[in-house]
Amino acid sequence: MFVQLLFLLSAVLTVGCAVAVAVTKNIMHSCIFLLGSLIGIAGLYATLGADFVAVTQIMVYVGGIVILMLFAVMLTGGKDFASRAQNLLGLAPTMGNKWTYGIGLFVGLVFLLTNIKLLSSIMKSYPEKTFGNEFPSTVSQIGHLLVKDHVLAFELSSVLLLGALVGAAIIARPRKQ
Amino acid sequence: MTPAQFDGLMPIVILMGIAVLLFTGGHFVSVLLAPKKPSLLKETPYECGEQPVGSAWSAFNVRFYVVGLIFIIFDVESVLMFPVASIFKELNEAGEGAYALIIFLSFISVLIEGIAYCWKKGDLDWVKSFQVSAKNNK
Amino acid sequence: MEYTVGSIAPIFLAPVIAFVINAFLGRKLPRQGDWLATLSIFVSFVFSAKIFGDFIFGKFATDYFIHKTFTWFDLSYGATIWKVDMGVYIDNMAAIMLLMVSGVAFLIHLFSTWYMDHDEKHGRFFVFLPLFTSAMLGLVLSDNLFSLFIFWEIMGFCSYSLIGIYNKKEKAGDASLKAFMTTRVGDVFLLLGMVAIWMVIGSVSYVDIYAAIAEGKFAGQTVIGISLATFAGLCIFLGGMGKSAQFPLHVWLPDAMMGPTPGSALIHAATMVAAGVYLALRMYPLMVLGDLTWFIAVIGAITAFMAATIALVQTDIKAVLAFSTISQLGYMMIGVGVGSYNAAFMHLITHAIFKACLFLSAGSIIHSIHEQEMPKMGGLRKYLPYTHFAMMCCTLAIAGIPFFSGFVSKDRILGDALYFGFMAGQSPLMAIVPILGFAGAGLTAFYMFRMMFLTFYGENRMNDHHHDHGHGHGHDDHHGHEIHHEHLNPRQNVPLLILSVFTLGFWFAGTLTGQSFGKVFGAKTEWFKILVEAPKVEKFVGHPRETFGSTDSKPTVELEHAHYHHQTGYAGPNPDEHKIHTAHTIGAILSIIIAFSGVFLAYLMYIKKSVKPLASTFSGYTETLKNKYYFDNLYVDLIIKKGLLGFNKFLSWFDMGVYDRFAVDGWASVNRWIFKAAKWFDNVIVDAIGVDGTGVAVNLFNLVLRIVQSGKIQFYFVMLVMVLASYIWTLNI
Amino acid sequence: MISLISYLLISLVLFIVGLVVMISRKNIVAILLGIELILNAAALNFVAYSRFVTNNLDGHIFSLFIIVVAAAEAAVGLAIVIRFFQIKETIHIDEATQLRN
Amino acid sequence: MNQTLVSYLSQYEFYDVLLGIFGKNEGLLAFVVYLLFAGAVVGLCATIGGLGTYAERKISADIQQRIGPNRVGPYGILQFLADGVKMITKEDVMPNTADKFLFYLAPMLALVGVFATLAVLPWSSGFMMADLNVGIFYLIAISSLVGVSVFLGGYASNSKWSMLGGMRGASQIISYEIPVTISILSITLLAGGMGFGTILGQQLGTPINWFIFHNPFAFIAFFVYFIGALAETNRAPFDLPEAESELVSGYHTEYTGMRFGFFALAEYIEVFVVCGVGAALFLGGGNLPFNVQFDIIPLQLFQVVIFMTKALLLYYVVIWIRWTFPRLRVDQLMSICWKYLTPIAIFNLVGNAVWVVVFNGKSIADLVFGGH
Repeated sequence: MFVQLLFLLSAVLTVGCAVAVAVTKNIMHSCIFLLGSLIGIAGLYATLGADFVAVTQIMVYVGGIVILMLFAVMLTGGKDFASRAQNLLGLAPTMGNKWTYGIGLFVGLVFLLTNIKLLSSIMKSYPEKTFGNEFPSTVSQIGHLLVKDHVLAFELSSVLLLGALVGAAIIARPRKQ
Repeated sequence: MTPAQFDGLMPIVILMGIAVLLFTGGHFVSVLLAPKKPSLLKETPYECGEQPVGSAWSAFNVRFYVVGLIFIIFDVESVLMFPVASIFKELNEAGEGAYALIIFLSFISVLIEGIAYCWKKGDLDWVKSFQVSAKNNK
Repeated sequence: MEYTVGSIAPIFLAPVIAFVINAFLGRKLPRQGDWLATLSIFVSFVFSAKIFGDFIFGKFATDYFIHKTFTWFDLSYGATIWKVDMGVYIDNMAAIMLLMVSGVAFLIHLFSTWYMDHDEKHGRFFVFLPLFTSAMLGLVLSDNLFSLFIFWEIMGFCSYSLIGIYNKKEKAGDASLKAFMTTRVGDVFLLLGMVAIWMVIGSVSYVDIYAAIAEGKFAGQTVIGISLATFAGLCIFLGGMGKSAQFPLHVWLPDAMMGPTPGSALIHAATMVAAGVYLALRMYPLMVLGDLTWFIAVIGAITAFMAATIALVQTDIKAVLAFSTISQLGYMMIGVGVGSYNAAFMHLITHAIFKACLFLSAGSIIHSIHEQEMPKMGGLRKYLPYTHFAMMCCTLAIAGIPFFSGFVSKDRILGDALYFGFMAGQSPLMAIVPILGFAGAGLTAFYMFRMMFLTFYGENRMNDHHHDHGHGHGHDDHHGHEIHHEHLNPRQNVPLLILSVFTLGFWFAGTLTGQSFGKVFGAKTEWFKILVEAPKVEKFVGHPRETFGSTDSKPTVELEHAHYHHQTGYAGPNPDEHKIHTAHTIGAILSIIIAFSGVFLAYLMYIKKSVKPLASTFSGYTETLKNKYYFDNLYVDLIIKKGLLGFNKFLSWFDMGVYDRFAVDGWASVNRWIFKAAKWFDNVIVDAIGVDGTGVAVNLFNLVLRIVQSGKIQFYFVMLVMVLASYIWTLNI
Repeated sequence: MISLISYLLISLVLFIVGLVVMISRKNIVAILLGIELILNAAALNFVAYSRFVTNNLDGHIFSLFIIVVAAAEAAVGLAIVIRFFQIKETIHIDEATQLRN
Repeated sequence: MNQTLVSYLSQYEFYDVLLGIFGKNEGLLAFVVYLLFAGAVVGLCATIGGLGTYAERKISADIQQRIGPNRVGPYGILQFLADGVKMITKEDVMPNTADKFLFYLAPMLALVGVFATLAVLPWSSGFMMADLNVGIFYLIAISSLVGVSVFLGGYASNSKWSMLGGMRGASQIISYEIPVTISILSITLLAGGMGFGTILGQQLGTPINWFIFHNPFAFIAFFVYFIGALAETNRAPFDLPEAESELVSGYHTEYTGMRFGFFALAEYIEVFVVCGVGAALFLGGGNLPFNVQFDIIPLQLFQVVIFMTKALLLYYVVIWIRWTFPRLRVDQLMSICWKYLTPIAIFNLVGNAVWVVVFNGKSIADLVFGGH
């Protein structure tokens, strides 16, 4: 019962905040709605029994990516913010207009139809399974998978992150003239 | 987890709900009780009595971003280390301690490499990069 | 035989290790780690030689293969199989290829240690060369299209890096970009073809594809209205066209000569460009099923001939070799197309050897005299005797002189082409395949000997020109007259001499002449014919998989003689046996005559000087050739929105191209008349009528391009989703 | 009540919203937000499949690595945005049409 | 999920009685139990937070040889209630240029983030609301909401002081999260799990079994954790985001009334939570110092008392530090985090990993006294 409730709550939070991301005019608000959506997804992970992934989601996205995005908005805000601040009700110049939204919705619709087609064909070949009754702790299993089956990906991800760190630091570093 | 075991997640939701309720409730009470006498001076951001010039929402120093950047990389690396650390003891007891140690240390060594790089390049020096960027802004 | 992965893996891993060490520590090693790279390739060579020995000298049956797989990822659900296996697949063809690649690569590495000495890019060169070699070996070892594609892209990257290795030169950067982008066109198609196959049979493993063909899984499957086999085969062949520099996508290869010569020898002559042919050979059953062989043959023929004509007028020694490479790759494609499976593969091998040797010789010359323009050479024979010897052997081979390897392989291809064009009941239009093929063969003999004569014979012209260099290697302070007599240098000449030994035909044919008499090796005399044959797809149905770590212990069976057959490559009596025999006999005689007449003409022009070089006679046409049929201009102009001019030139080429096979045979008067007619046609018809119409067309095309190439990333998103959606809807997944 | 299809539908909605954001917004940071939504939709699918179909944890690993890659992507992407802003003084996506200069 | 409050209580008979009252509806009963317990915990924490403000003033007064609040109630102990009433009845002022939505949202996020951490706080071996498998990891993760709220508080005010404070606060919080996380990683490695139950189960008995005394690296890790936690909660000497002498009051300069109160409440509760976590991870939490074979509710309450004592002692140290050490400069702040704490934390982690492998997971005490 609680699972269903949690699922509903998370689903509403996820989808509602995602839609808000799309329609909000203020980029800062968009970021915050993204935060809500990501927390909702963490809730969905929790309903799937994926506790570690759920917490990772919160840890990386809420603690990291969203803050990074907020920083980036602040660092790039100047001009666009100034114009937005003077015209609180009007559309911010960079947030799109009815044409771009029209194109976006059209493409979204195309994708939706395509996906419904795909989903219907996939669903035909899947027998619906019910919830398994036992779902043991994921952490130790994930740990074993990381050091056994996926050890290469595990090690390489550290290299990837190092590369991202070095690359982004080089790009973002204040330059000497 | 059986469906019933998901109930263990209940306190998290309840506590979050309490937080939201407490906030809105407290806010409501304050709306009821608190006086409401707005004036222009009150609604002006406090800048030590001076008239604020322009908005505070302007471009900031890139320094903050670099800190955030280093943070997120370390954050993600520590996230990946958590499950391995959790089973480290277990692996050691199963006789695979050396293997686990090698895996773990090689992962950490890349982390150390990252911090060494940033250290060497001065990304960890707040003042130095302020000076550099001050020159940059001229 | 008991094979484990352990005896195969070093072939691929040794160069990878060398690459990693050189990439990170190369600067600290003595000689920047070139010895390490060379050593690693030698390790590969030793292991390859073991496999080659086991496969070739009778331990295994003709159709024996080692196949070990592990599942990389598996998205199967229900009865639908969607997975990618990775693994190793070695059959006779792969074994031969492995030995060739590792052997040639080893010799080229050895040569490079001499050639790149004291070069500023020495270290970087020896980072990419082992990486490239490992990728090529990996490509040969791989058992599926997916890993093939990975290695394919790594090779593309190495090629890009090596072409642009002198990154201070702007031309080098442009050339590397051009090579990367042009091959990318093909790669996209390759990926598309791969996905199409994967969608249908759920695997991209060779054996699964063969089995699916045998089981008829491709029957009735269509993509956008054409049969799936045709679609996938075409896409995969287009990928091969990009890599193997076939006709519309050949433009990158000549520019690729900006890189160091040994790099060109390995990548752009011996191995990487042959990967396209190798792919076509691997996918041969699919090509047959998709009825694409005629297309391959025609593309090959056009390439072979067109490149040969362009090579006629090039003055840069590396450019001549580059175009001759394109031309020879065209022959291989003809071979694939006309069903001459093992001859195509044999030509791949022989060409790799003699063209590597030619490039190395050219490198030897360039490094000795710091000059690569042939008009400024001449008379080098007495300075560079060993190089001359090696280069002469190779030239004889490529020209198709009997007893040399090129004759053996090319003659078979041409014989089959003759059969294909005139006797196999194909459309009469297919006659252009043998016609262009033979014409190209004559041209090959002519331009190769032109190169030899201009370079090594006649008087030394170097002192005449020493003012205007511009093609030097960066260090052009000592110039021209300072060449010393060549001494036998183990790193400079020995690779050349070793390679030149293998330009003899009997290594490959087993007979001295390449025909059925004069056998050298006894019963196994025609080992190439026996061992290399088109995959028999039926064999692969229900073939059990072996795990990656398992020991391979299939029973070894005695060698049996395979029959040499057309189109299908399956064993069994061929009703057309005698026709083929006739075609081969005619082909042999014709090609001998044509080759010798080409050589003779070159001799007349450049040694005796009794015939004036045709360049002066057909100045307009020569101009076209010198501009390589304006292909570069065409592409450049189309892209940078000046398409009209390029399109016009393209049309003019189109008109003239029909006739120019007469250009060399001395049919001067006829040709001149036709040429004039063509010119008239070009001027009057095209300019007056064609310009308006084509102008509009080109403008329209430009308009589309301008929209598509806007650089607006959101438009790309839209396109991406639309293409994805259309793919899903048309494939009706 | 909760089955695979419900998760798939949520992830579909997320994906489409992300797509719409990516296409209709002109602010580069907003486009990155859209990309995050899309990545999350994919990761959610992985976990849902691993719960309902494959019954092992490979899907979890996949989504972990998706999160890792998303972090790296956000870091580098935002760094590029910041550098772009320093050069062009705007983060309007249509200004970013050239690879050079 | 090892154990929850409900699963713990269900071993007692009175739970079955309760279940009967609720018509065998386990979910509903669990909800009620959790709700009651959560309410109690929140009330307790709010009291602790309120008393924290009082204690802070009183202790600072002690240190500065003043008297401190002494008017409201005995020894002024009801001062916090008076403060609370003041906050509720104070006029709620918002700058007219502020971002209203975020201005409302920021304190709420702080409150949500801090309250959610209470769900896994181990009051005793039985009285934890949820002993999640990912307990401590979850705690770190969800408390990062506070960082967002600090940033948003600063941003939404649209005042320069607030903005600077918010930026500083957010970057300080995220920076110090790294050494804290890595120190906690060390403990995870020693305990072989992230759940508080697992971690506490390893520290049973006498203080010699606490993780702080497990090995030298863990000992250092405790101090790294504690310093990092101070900075993460914006406590002095790391209180740069609200440095009065520089930034007026930092990110909550523009906040008044109830919303300021919530910020303050969240901050004080968070300090208590990090102290509690420190006590649980390193100092044996609520474990009894002796072995008992039976388990009754009063014993659990005794555990709660032990836990509270440890946590409040740490709390006292936090306040003590505040009034003893001068504030750091921004550059010192960053270099302490990245150049000292993080390398030391990584060193500790490596040391702990090597220790586990070399000594087969035994602590110093085990090695000396031959335990386990």
